[in-house]
Amino acid sequence: MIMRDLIWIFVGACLINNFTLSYFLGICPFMGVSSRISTAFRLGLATIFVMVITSLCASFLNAFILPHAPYLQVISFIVVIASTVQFVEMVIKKLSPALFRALGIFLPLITTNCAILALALFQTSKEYTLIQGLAFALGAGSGFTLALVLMAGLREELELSTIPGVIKGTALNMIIAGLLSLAFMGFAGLFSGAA
Amino acid sequence: MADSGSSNPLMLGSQQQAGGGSVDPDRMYREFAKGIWKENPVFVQVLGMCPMLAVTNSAINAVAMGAATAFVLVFSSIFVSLLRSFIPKQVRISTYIIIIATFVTVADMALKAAFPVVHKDLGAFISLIVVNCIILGRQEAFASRNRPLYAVADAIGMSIGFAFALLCLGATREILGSGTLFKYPIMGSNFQPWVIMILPPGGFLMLGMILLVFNWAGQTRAKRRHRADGEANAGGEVGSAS
Amino acid sequence: MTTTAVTSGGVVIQPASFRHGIHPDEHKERTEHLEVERLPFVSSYILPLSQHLGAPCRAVVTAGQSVTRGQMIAEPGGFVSPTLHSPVAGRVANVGSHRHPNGSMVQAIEIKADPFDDQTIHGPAGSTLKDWYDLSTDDFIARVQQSGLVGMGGAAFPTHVKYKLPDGKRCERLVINGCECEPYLTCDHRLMVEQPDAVVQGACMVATKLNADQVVIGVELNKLDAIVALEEACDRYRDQATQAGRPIAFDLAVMPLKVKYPQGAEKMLIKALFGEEVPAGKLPLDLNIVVNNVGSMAAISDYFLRSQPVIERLLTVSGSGVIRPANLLVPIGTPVREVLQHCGLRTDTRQVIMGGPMMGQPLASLDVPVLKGTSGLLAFTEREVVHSSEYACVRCGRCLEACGNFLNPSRLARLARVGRLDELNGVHIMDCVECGACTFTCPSGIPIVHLIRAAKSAIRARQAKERRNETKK
Amino acid sequence: MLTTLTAVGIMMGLGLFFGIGLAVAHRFLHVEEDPRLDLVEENLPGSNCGACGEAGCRAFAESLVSGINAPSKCTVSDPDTIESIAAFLGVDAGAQEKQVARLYCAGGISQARQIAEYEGYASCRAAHLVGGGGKGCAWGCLGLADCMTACTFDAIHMNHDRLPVVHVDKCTACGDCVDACPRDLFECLPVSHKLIVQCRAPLEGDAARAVCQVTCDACGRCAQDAAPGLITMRNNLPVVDYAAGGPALPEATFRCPTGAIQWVEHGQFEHEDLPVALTGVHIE
Amino acid sequence: MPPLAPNDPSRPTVSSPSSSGGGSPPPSPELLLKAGPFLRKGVTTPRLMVDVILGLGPVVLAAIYFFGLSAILIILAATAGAAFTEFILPPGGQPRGRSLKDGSAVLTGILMGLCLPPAIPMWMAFLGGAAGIGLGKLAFGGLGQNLFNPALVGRAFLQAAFPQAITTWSSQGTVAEFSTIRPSNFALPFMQPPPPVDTITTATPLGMFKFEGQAESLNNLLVGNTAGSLGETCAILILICGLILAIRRTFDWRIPLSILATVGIFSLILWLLNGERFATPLHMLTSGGLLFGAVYMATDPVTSPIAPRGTIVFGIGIGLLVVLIRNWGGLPEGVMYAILLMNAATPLIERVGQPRAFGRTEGGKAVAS
Repeated sequence: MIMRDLIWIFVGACLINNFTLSYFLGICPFMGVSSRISTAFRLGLATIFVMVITSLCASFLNAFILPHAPYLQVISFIVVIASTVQFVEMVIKKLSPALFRALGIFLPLITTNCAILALALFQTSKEYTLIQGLAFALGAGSGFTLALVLMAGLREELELSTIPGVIKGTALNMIIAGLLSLAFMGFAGLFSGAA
Repeated sequence: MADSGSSNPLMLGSQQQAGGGSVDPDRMYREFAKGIWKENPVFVQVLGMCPMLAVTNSAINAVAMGAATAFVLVFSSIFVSLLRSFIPKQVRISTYIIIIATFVTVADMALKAAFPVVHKDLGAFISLIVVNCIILGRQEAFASRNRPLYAVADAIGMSIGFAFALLCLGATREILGSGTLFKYPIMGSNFQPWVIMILPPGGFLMLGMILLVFNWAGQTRAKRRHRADGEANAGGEVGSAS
Repeated sequence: MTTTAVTSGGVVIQPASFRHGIHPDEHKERTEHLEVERLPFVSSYILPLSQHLGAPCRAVVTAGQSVTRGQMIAEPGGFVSPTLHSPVAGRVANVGSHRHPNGSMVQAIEIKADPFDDQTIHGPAGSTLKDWYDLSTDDFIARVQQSGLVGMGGAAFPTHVKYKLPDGKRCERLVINGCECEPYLTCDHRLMVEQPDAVVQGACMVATKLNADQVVIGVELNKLDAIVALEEACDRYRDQATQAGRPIAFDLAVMPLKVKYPQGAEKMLIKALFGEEVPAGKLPLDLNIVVNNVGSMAAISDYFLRSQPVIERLLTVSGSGVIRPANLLVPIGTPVREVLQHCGLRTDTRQVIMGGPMMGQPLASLDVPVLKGTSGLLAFTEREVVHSSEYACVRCGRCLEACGNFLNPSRLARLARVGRLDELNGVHIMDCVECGACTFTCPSGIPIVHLIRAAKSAIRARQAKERRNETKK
Repeated sequence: MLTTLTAVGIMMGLGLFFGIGLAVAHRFLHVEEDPRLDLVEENLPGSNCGACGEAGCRAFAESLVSGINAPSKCTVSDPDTIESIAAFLGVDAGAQEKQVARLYCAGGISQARQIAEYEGYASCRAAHLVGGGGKGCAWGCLGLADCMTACTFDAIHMNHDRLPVVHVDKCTACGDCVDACPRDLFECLPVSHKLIVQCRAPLEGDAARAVCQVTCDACGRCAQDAAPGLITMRNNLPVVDYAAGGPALPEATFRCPTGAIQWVEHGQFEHEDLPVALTGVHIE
Repeated sequence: MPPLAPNDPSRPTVSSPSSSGGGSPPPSPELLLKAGPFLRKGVTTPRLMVDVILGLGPVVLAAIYFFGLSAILIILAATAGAAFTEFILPPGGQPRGRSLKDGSAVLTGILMGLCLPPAIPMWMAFLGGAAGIGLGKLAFGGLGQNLFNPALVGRAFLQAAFPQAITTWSSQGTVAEFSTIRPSNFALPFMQPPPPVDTITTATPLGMFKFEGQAESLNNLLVGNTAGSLGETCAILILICGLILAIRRTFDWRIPLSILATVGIFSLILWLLNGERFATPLHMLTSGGLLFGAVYMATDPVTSPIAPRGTIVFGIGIGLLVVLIRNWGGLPEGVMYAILLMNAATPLIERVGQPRAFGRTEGGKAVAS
């Protein structure tokens, strides 16, 4: 039963309520870092990683600190997440320069990504346990990665096309995102009947 | 590198360190006006897309979000501008974020107290103003380098620009998606609402359309100007060669 | 469509082929039954010093000097370079710039024919050549170079270079290419029908000298008479050789092939005959195979048995722009205009192609000479010119199914159009043999192979520049 | 009051904990990197054109910081930027003379003879492969604007004669057009080199004049009129060697019968541009 | 005359220039330089479009037979929407109307119309056609560059915009005569259709199965005697048309085949595991828009992978998603979304679906000799 619950949380965050395509979170990197599939994929992995850390931090804050001062939620989330990620970044840079080159350069970029803070906030408002929170973080991260990689694939394809100058750029990216989001509506209600 | 405020000692030309001297009303106006159209944070700089898309399924939400953002932007700009010579360079971003987060919390509480329904609609997105790139961007690019008065002018201009964009999108989506504007039915009772407009895809598609219209207007203007310029500037800055 | 199976010596053979490829209309019916005729001599001949792949020749004659037919007029400019002989007795008029069929201007020797000469061939002394059997392999190769032979199929690669085997390689299998898969062209067909003995003789000479185990002559099934003629010639040669006390030490066979384009491309031919793939970027020699055209074999036989160097070649003149299409024996260097006028060039000719319709090149001017590698001249009136209107690529995938190299021509063309050279290398653009099958089949009329050629040219230019930079450093 | 204290306490606690943690981490985990690198790179144009000979601006910045290259190697930056980078790094900017791409051909469609009609993909490189593109002169400019497409700086436009006009002020001598031209007609020359031979056809006399009105017919008058040694005839074309001869003067061009050699003060072809929309079309 | 004979006595002599041409030589023709090859197969892209349109003909006729005049109205409205948009917004600076000639806009319109329910207002059909062409095709620069199937983009747009109208299925056959026109077809633009009083509404076979647990008889499914979108009901006809198009090589047969095989196998396994909960494979295959989607929508060459292996991956992906959405999703039908999602994945599939190049290994290295 617990397993099923976790899968539901994962699928929900990944496909049904995809952070990017349904909640519009992380649009900046979604638009900015989706021009190459390889980069997009690495950014996605880094995001999953940061989301897991965030989820842990948020669980920790929710358990020990925020009951005393709920009004400090936003500010303490931000401070703790940013510091932890920066710390992890330093560790990676020291321990594995290769991994740093692959993922690390994205880390500071991700910290100020609204998807991260939103993850912590949603997790808090849905009152997930530590494990549920992790499933949620993994789902949200995978969903973001999926959307990002699909977008990057489509954009690489578009680079070979002659797009009218008026629509080239953000306008077209928005329309592609809209169509992707439209396609993702097919996942609506997935597993809700079974759960 | 003790030279605080400037991120790069090599940065050329663009530096406008306001020393003493009096406030220049012309410049005040320029800083104010640029954010509304010429450097509109949404249409031109393409910033702040998350709230732009997330809360614009109705005009009321759009206005509320615009107001909250404006509040945070103006007050954090004042603080950052006042503190600009005291904040050490290495921790400036963290400091900005803490200042912003403080005002966001205030805005969140105020909205919750005053308009609980709207607050519920906007959900976590009020809190997410913290990571709105427009706000951090203005602190980094403007408030930290200019005197408070200019910073306020800039912040108000940008806020209006942002709110204007939010309203554009929010109003269009509400009219088509529910047949109402500010909850007031304007399309007649028999209107068939386009549900897609209040769904996520509608947000993306509508913003795409608005940007398209914006680009098209800009390009037509550029073309007309180019034509007017005649041979003097031939082969110059036409938007595209398609 | 031709039959899919053929009886050969009473045994039913499933004709071999390669995968993918196309079936263009053959258009061979106008000339395939016409016997070869000789083009009368004309007044002036132009012999570019560079009518082959590799280093240009060096002229050894000067303006005003008189030459005999078959006399060497230019020596090889390096190892990858053949000899050039005068196709006519006459006087050297000029050594200077002349237009090459590919549009560039190159150094060429111009010879005015002597109308009073009897045009006897003055090649190398016949007696020294007659007994080719006793020549050492190296001597044989040197003689082939002296004969001026280049690949007669169209690519014009100096033939002797193929015989100079690097260490560790040997010529186990000698493949003789009688596919002539290009539409319109029938000169190889006529050669195989009229001169099968010369073809077999030449092939056996090469096989003997290179110690081959096997000689395979691949011929497409639309040339049944050629297959029969060659098989008979093989039998005759076996008998003759045995009678002369020099029995052949290799298998000698004619292999019928399914009619398909581009079967004449050597890698496709090897795949069709043996089912083996030549590694990308490598030569057939990598599989210990040497491939030669039937025309080259006849030329070798002509040189060693009749002392005639490569001074003339067979070519097909066809298309709606000529009144009397023909298979002609033309001296190298004859201006294209003279050849076409001999066949009745129509004044409304719009396009003239040197080579076949798939891989040939269009001519900008008729004042260019026939080269050693010229296998055909096609003159098209407006009616026959292809003006396909271009649509967007709809990714229908027909080009993929046409490409014998299993590339993705659609993607190559799209990348080429936006000039993405690095990515083009990633999708193996350099493997493309430019056979044009993709463009033939494209419903959107996209000039795929032209785009690919342009991109390959850009890549080569960039590589050349990088090499220059390397050496500078 | 208690709330305030809690808030202050928590924030201070968090702040102290993470502040100290990060400070310690910074001390022990710091990876050394020249801080000047980013600053220098930020000031480079970021066009990654490769004119400096390095693989992009980042690589060039590295070579600047390590002192391998002089800042002036960057032809794209304006002199002020070069100067400020040099001052920042405490090195000499190096001598830099502005270079500009010059075309070795003046045979546009109204001067050079077209012997056949080209139809198809409108690119010089593609046309060059199809029987030479139908231009009578096998060396001359094909006029299908590959250089214009290649130019990242919008410095090349085609004129009504289908010759590329290089805007001298915009040209950064990055060499993209030199690489793009299938007939190798561009070369980046210092602006002080004003004697430009606008022909690459190694033909002579009537043969030369038959293909193009403005070809060099190798009469050699320019070589006679110039300072001794400045111009030599090589392969039927005048070659200007500024290092070898005396002062270059416009007089050398005065007796040129075809106008193949020109004294170029600024831009090469001062004609009106074709409208941008028309430059990519097929030639009829 | 034996041409290669070495010492022929009748050796040709040099002919003088005047004798070769007979009089003055003809004037040099103005030659055309055009890149080869100089032969073409003759099949053109508009021709392919017409082929598909012809292949749709029987399906259109069946729709008219089953649903009466409404079918004609809706298909016409959708086609008009598509063609009108293509006409007023010509892609890539082409002259107005030229891009209509390739036939793709009309094809999109017809496909779009065929996947709408019979009672939908005509203005919605028009809007769907316009949205499909505008958002799905012209935004990307026109034919050949679109990333999503335009007809399905239009359909998905309508589905999201008017979920009520697009899932109101009126029954067919005995209830409605040919001449019956559903009044809701004539709803004024942007206005709600009148509530369906005089026509009987019903559910599609898939909806019946999903929400009421009733399976339609196979006979009805094959013949097409069920409720549903205009073009999707008659399974047999679609299969025959698809077969003909596949034999004519108008589309890649691998795509529909792999979709149907995947759905068949997957649903067979599920059915064997739990026959109560899951539909039989045949019901799965013949109901809803699966056949229509597999034959006419997924095979759109522009938005499907080009390499043979890629097309199979593409088909399997669609099949899996269809079964997933139909059995576990909130909607009874998922073919449209499955195809759109796989359209989005096409560029990624393209990277792995390339055939092994000649003389190379799978990895693209030259094979060892």
